[in-house]
Amino acid sequence: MQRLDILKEVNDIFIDVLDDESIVLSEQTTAADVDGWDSLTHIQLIVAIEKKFKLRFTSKDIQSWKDVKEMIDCIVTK
Amino acid sequence: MQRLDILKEVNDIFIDVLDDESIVLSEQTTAADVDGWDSLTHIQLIVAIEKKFKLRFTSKDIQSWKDVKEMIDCIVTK
Amino acid sequence: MLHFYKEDNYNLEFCVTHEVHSQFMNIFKDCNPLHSNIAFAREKGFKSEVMHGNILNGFVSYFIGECLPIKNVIIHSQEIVYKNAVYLDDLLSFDAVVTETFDSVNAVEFKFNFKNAESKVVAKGKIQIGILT
Amino acid sequence: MLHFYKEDNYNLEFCVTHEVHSQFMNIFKDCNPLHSNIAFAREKGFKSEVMHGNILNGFVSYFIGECLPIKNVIIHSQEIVYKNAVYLDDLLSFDAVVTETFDSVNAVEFKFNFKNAESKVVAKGKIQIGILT
Repeated sequence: MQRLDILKEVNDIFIDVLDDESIVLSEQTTAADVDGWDSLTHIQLIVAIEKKFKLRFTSKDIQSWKDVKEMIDCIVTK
Repeated sequence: MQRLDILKEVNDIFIDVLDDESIVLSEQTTAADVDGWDSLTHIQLIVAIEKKFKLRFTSKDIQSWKDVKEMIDCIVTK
Repeated sequence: MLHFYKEDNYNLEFCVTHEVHSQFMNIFKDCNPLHSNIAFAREKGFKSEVMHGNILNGFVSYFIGECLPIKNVIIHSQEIVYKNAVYLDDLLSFDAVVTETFDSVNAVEFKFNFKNAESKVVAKGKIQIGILT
Repeated sequence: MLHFYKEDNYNLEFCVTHEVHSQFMNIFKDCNPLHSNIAFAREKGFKSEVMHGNILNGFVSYFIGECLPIKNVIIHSQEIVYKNAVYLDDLLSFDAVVTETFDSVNAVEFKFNFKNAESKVVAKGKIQIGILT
């Protein structure tokens, strides 16, 4: 899967979980840029991404991400 | 959308609503062929199909279907 | 669909009183320490006992059963996501909106959310109902 | 994940007694005629008053709060689809199975269903819980 396709899928997950059609992620997006990206939403996003891409992150993976780029890097390597 | 793609999407909806990965629909499939296709499931299937294809059936449409073929015919014409 | 139109919206208020909380535990016997032990709840990072999420589903039941323009309705399905803890005596504002109607099968879909007094969404979800003819 | 493994399953029994039904109406004030008026329920095609679907969600609350190997849990989200009517005094068999575990965020997903004495599925759904650390 290409990075751009992954970004698109991740974007769809954000729209669904945050219930906000207007979300447009870029690789530079951070949690601070997205309204409503709080701790419980974070869990729902991770769960949805793990399900969608049929992979599992470690808690260490998640803590290391600074932006969407690092999340996608991690998805690519799994 | 090609008939085969529609059949595939409808099949995915059946798997999801009936919670049965083993469902393989053909155009000849009727309600009697699918375990658990009862009246409430029927409503859930119709609702899911209307949402997925962004269309609305009439109650007359639905009553006229004898098999999956006639359901797809109807989706194609909407 | 008669009685229900896309974007119709409803607003209600609910309070999670001591009576509601204690009666809920009395009926369903869910006395998990998170709901009944303030020290446990605090140790887990909450400011006091967290109210049962399914109390909110009871309020949803009231909304569907008693607050719609017609009484001949039945719930087909519902989902709820909990976003923030609800505490004793929290006054909750409930908003619901008709998102879709399905005339062919007499079904209506709503989205809803509950907000607390600080306007924080504590839960949100969807309900699909059928109209009984 | 410690305490929870994929395919772990749980079985419980619940009965929708008169007490549960009347107390549910007493707390939540949902006295819709479908739940409280036998003539109305029969006119709509049911054999008698239909029990509130959200009584089943109360049973789900008990399952999560009281029947898991650990008590430090919280419900993140849940969904339920009603498939067949539940009547007064119905004895329900509840089955739940762990479908997925998410170690990175300490979450566990279950699927569940309720069956009546005739082994008909009356409701099915999903729950996601978090483990509080």
